[in-house]
Amino acid sequence: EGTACLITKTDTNPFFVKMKEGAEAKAKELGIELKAYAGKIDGDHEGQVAAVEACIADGAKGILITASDTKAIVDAVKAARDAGVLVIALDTPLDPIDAADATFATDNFKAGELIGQWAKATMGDGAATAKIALLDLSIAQPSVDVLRDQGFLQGFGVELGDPAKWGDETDPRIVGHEVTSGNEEGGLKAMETLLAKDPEINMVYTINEPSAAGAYEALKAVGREKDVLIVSVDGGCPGVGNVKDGIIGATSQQYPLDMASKGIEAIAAFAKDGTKPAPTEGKAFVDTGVALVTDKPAEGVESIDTAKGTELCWG
Amino acid sequence: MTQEPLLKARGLYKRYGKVTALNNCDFDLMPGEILAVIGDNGAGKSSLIKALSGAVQPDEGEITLEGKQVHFASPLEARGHGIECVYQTLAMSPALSIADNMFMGRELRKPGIMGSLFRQLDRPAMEKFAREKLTELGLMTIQNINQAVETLSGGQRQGVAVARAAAFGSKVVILDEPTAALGVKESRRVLELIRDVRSRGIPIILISHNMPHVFEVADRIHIHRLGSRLCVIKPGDYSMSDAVAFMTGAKVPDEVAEAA
Amino acid sequence: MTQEPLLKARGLYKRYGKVTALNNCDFDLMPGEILAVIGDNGAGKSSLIKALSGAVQPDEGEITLEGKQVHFASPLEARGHGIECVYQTLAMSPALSIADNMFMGRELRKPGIMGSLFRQLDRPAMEKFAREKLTELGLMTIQNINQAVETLSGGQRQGVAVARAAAFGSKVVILDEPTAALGVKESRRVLELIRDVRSRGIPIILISHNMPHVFEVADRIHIHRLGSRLCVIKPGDYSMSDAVAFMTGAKVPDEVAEAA
Amino acid sequence: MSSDAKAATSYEEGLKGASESVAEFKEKKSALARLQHWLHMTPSAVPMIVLIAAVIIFGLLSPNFFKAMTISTILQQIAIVGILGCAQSLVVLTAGIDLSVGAIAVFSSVLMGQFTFRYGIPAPISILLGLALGTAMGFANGWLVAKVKLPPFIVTLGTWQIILAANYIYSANETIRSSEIAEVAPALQFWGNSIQPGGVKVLYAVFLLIAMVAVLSYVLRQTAWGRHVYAVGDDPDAAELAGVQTKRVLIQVYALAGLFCAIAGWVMIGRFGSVSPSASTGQLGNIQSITAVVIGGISLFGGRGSIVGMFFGALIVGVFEMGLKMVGTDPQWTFFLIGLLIILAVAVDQWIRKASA
Amino acid sequence: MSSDAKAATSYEEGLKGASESVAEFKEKKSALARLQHWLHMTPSAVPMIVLIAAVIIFGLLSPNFFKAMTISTILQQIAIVGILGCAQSLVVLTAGIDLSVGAIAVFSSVLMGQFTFRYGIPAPISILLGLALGTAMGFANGWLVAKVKLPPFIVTLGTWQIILAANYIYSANETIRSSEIAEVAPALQFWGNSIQPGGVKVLYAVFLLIAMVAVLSYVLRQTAWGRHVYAVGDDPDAAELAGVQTKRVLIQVYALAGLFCAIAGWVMIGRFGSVSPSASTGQLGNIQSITAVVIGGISLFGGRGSIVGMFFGALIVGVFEMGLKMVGTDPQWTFFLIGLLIILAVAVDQWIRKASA
Ligand SMILES: Nc1ncnc2c1ncn2[C@@H]1O[C@H](COP(=O)(O)OP(=O)(O)OP(=O)(O)O)[C@@H](O)[C@H]1O
Ligand SMILES: Nc1ncnc2c1ncn2[C@@H]1O[C@H](COP(=O)(O)OP(=O)(O)OP(=O)(O)O)[C@@H](O)[C@H]1O
Ligand SMILES: O[C@@H]1[C@H](O)[C@H](O)CO[C@H]1O
Ligand SMILES: [Mg+2]
Ligand SMILES: [Mg+2]
Repeated sequence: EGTACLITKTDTNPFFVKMKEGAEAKAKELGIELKAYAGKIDGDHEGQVAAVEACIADGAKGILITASDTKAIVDAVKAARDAGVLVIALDTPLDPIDAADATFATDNFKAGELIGQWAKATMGDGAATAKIALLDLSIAQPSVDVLRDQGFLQGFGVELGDPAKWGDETDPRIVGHEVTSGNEEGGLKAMETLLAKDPEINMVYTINEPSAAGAYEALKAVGREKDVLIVSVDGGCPGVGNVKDGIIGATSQQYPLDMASKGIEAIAAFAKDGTKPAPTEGKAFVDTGVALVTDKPAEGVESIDTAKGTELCWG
Repeated sequence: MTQEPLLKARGLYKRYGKVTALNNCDFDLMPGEILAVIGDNGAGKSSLIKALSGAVQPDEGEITLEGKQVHFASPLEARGHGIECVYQTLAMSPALSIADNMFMGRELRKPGIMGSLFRQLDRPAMEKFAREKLTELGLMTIQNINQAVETLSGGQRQGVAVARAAAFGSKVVILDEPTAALGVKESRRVLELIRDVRSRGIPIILISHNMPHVFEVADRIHIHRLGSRLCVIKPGDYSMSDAVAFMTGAKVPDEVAEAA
Repeated sequence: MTQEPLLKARGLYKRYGKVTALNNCDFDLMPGEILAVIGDNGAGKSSLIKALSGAVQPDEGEITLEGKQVHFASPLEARGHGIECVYQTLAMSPALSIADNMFMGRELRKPGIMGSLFRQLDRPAMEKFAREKLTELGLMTIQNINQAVETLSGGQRQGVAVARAAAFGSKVVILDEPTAALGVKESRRVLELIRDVRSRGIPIILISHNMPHVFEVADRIHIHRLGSRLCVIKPGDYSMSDAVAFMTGAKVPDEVAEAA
Repeated sequence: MSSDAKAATSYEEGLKGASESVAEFKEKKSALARLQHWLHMTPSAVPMIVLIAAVIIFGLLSPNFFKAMTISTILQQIAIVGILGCAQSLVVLTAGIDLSVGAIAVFSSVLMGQFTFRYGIPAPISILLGLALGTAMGFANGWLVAKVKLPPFIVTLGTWQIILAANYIYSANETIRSSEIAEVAPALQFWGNSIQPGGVKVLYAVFLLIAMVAVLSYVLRQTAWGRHVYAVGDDPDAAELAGVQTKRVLIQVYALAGLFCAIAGWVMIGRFGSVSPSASTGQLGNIQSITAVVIGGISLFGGRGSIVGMFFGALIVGVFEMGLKMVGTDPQWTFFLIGLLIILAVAVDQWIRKASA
Repeated sequence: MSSDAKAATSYEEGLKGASESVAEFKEKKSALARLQHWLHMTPSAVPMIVLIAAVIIFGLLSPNFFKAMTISTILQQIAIVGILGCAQSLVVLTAGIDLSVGAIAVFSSVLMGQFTFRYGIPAPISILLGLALGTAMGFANGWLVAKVKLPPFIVTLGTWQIILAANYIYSANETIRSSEIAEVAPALQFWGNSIQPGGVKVLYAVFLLIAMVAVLSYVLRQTAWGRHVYAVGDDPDAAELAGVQTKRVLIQVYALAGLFCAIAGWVMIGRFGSVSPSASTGQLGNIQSITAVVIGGISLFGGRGSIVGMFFGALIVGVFEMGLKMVGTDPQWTFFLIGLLIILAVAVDQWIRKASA
């Protein structure tokens, strides 16, 4: 009994849409009313603050939130908790992480690191002379954007500058960074631009699978799709399909449905008797896990194949 | 008067918030006549002809054209009935050229396939026509026929508007102070033009503050005061001085005085 | 003429692309006189006074005020030198009220702290003043003094502009066709006003197409033709008919004929 | 030959005895007519009617809507848009548009925060510096519009990008945490304080907004400068010819808008606690404030409308958003319905105006 | 008493023999004067000069810039903005603004895709349906603007939200993958085909854009309808009084804009391969197209400017973006510099215009 709120970064990225569907299904099962909110654009923490306020005004029992700005949202979360609402961070940990009652999230740095390691191993000797394009999310550099980018570079063996931001590395293998808004259109344009800058690019990191699909179109247009390695993050069903078709080399899969359903369960439990979920052993949050999906496993990097990936994919 | 008015109005009212522009106003235009409308500034002359030509909708009252009651929702509808009007504000598109404005809404197209299929404008023809009409009005100072109307002098601009109405009016031509900005020569030409149009059998409503001109060309004079028709006089029956006295309230015409 | 002109221009040129508006034009205004400027439509009269009042910058030529060369980058600068102008386009803010327009740029403030510290406008005073000025001009049809200027009749609007210039001009008052839209009564009042202003010792430049009015009030008449000054005449020396003939090119004045 | 001129105007003798009283007509005095007339004279009241109708409808639809807390939440949610709306109103009244309002607000808040935390400048001085720099950014806009005569859309599109990028670069995308600010520089969070009459929290920011609207409304209606702002927007050539210093007014307007944006930036710190360079106001503040302005009945062509209308415009949007969130569920449907309601609100507004014309 | 009237105008005798020739003055004929005059008459050439200068400067700064491939990439990158710019130009010429262009484009592309893949409708018919529905969306805008008389900004702000939300709801945020489309419905990807003269790829989409600009330019200058569009934007009351069916023209303009947007949606499929409801064009298409329109010299107040100017405007932005990215490194700095260059471009444009006035 009672209502729960789900507040996502946006309601346009399929990732969040599926997360919402997972939460809805679980809420129905447990007899909870779910109200969903979203920011207008990625990074819209102000919209999220307004949503938290609406949830408090509406007397919600618990809030699930994928924070757009991990620090800026903290006050609003505190106000909710002070009002007796259980707040669980999904997908993205808050900063500090204990600002929320609990966190169910992917380790985004690790997600990046996995594809970086895989790419390095797959390129072998070529990795030393690789020409890398990085297709990031936005110039506001939200935390997922930075964590994945920096994780990838670290995994690939590039020395990081300030790990809190991308773009300050000096490794000559990096051709450039472009932003994509995380969709096909942005991925395509960014790739075209970087190709104009250096037509020899042979390694492409992408923030997520839609931008990877866009990058692939740009490569195909100049006939280079066969000799460029693309890696990505997310593990959505179309993304895994693209891995299977050889469009993406490898992707790090996340489990948003898990996050959502676990979150709803926690709220149900809290509503019943006030218990709060405990974090994963040795971590400050409940790690919902990340797995590398590829059909070309590389030595020393644990992975699952696309058959398994398709089984686990979200939407 | 056994003849029926061509255009007739009865009991028109128009109010703008606190302001009354038309106050139980009547109006009659006979076929083939030049009817002048005179009155003080702000008496409601422009409001009257705007109501007659569909540019504003009166709050009350009725209008009949050739005996049939009409209701014009827009100037275009009035024009569809052959009523052509030069408004005091001239109604021109400032950034467009003289020819564009003159032919607005009735452009000429190129002969042959360019015109019928590709709907191309016949600019040379339109420009030639425009130049001719302006020359008829004595506007010889327009050096560039492609000039944007907003760059014309006040009088040139008014000339273009008058030329347009005179060239295209078919049933009634309404001119709201057509010579206000015109020079001596150009004004004289407009008077000639008005007579010309009448000689084609088309009646004309002429609003003007120029008494000598009004008394020279008008067949009848509608005197407007405080939002309604005070009286209608014939130029032969009264002097200009009388007319001025009536419209400014210095004297009351006999009919009205009797009626009161 | 031993007296020095108050306002003088020599060799003014103004071209707009293909069009020539001023073509080596000279000009002289004597202290305390009423100088009429007449000419065909498009002759360049408005361009001339715009150049004199800083509203346009001439391409060539020089202007002197009280013997000192001046260069007005904007009408505001000219006004700073006491030159007040009613432009043919009237220069009013359509959505603002009559009083707002009349006092634009020289608003009255409330007495006491409300005015000095809080800078509050003295609306009642401004409205009273505006009503008085309009009554002086015989504009009795303005029912609502808070009416937006865009809703005024053509003549009412012009009246407001004229009232403004007459009330505030201090050194030179320029009127570009001030009576074009005015009725008989209102025009007469403007002529009286012009004489009034002159009697305060302020010279006036009056552009008009109304020959009887020009010949009635002007001390000298500047005849403009094809972008420059053709000649200057005194109303006593020539008939109106002569003046019309000069400005339309029907006759050439003796001085010019001799010079040629 | 003044005599033939005299003869030519001899008919003017008829003027003797002309009426000298101001025209008057009897007025209709019915209640409806008086309501009509009042609306005609007070167009900013029209959005208010729409607003009241919306509040009543949402109150009927959602039981929680009529709680004092909901109303106070709505007010605090529109505080920032409302202040940006004040800035935007000024600019739009001059027939301009300011796309950079949100960016100036966010960058100013970042500057205030970084000055304090990076360089250790005392908070009050950082705030003053932030306000000054926001004003300077607005001044730059105004200078480009007035002196270089560039279209406001282009100028502020450019400065929007420039300021946002500068904001990210300067801040290194770093958010300053609320707890740190509360400890070191509470002045930054001043507008986040509240009074709690009867347990309902009302932020200082809300009072600030109301005060700003009141003062601006006075300035625009009751001072010469305010009239000049309208004149510049109505017809800049006419205003210039009539002796208004249009350039100076334009520059002042944009600079003042910059100052208001910087104030909004300061308020943002109070409202959100933290200082975040990626605040979405930077991206969306312009469209949100323009929406408030237009719904409030200010013409984008300049010279017409009132700041009070803008305030109701912002409130209408705030009420719709909150109301739909409380009634509905799915965010996309909420967006959909907000779109619909905005059109409807303005259609109703238009209809009332027509009826009262 | 026509005789005293005659007497009053007796001075008109002076008119006998008045000159009957059109005024003429001798012209200056220097080369500079002729260039000035040409620019005065052809204002759309001014952005072209700015464009050429930009190309030369970037060519000097970056060795790769002058390669045919870079140029063809720029052209293909502006194809969609350019087509949306055609739609936007029409609307802006009528003194309107269309914030929904990008949303209509994206939704139309989604409709075309889903019709084919969800219901199995043959691709050509899906395309026609998509075009028809895009036109209908534009028509709805036009109807609200012309008939209900709502401000275009509000109408299209509302429909922007409505259409985008409908787009997400209808598509369930699902992307249709490029490989599937290539297999099942290649017609959807038609505009992504290319010719390769001398190895340089030029998309069909680029030719489409150029053709659309050429045709629209003809229509606007050489047909009555085109003149009416200008007249409506210039002064709607005057146009109405002069006999233009302003409402009909407005509705036609918005509907046509909707059609163009739907065409842009079709082109998007060809260009991006896939059909994605979250394409950034949905959010940014409006501001991008308005930018092209304004840089190209079309006045946001309506009635002034040309479609060819818009084309150069789009090219200028495309060249700046590509050039800066090739020269510079950091996206944040690129963003910063684009803002600066846009202002600079328009300032130079303004300066040339002034010199040629
Ligand atoms: N839209 C409007 N709103 C308010 N008042 C108006 C409006 N239009 C006209 N009026 C008023 O109606 C009255 C009549 O105006 P109208 O234009 O008909 O006068 P007119 O006789 O043509 O005067 P003029 O000779 O000066 O042109 C005036 O007092 C005017 O101020
Ligand atoms: N901005 C401009 N661009 C092009 N031509 C112009 C411009 N302004 C004025 N002209 C032209 O300059 C000439 C002189 O115009 P001006 O307005 O000075 O005439 P005017 O003597 O005042 O005429 P009127 O008696 O009709 O008011 C006209 O041919 C006019 O078309
Ligand atoms: O984790 C999610 C998804 O990966 C999405 O693609 C981008 O936003 C992130 O927060
Ligand atoms: Mg009138
Ligand atoms: Mg003139």
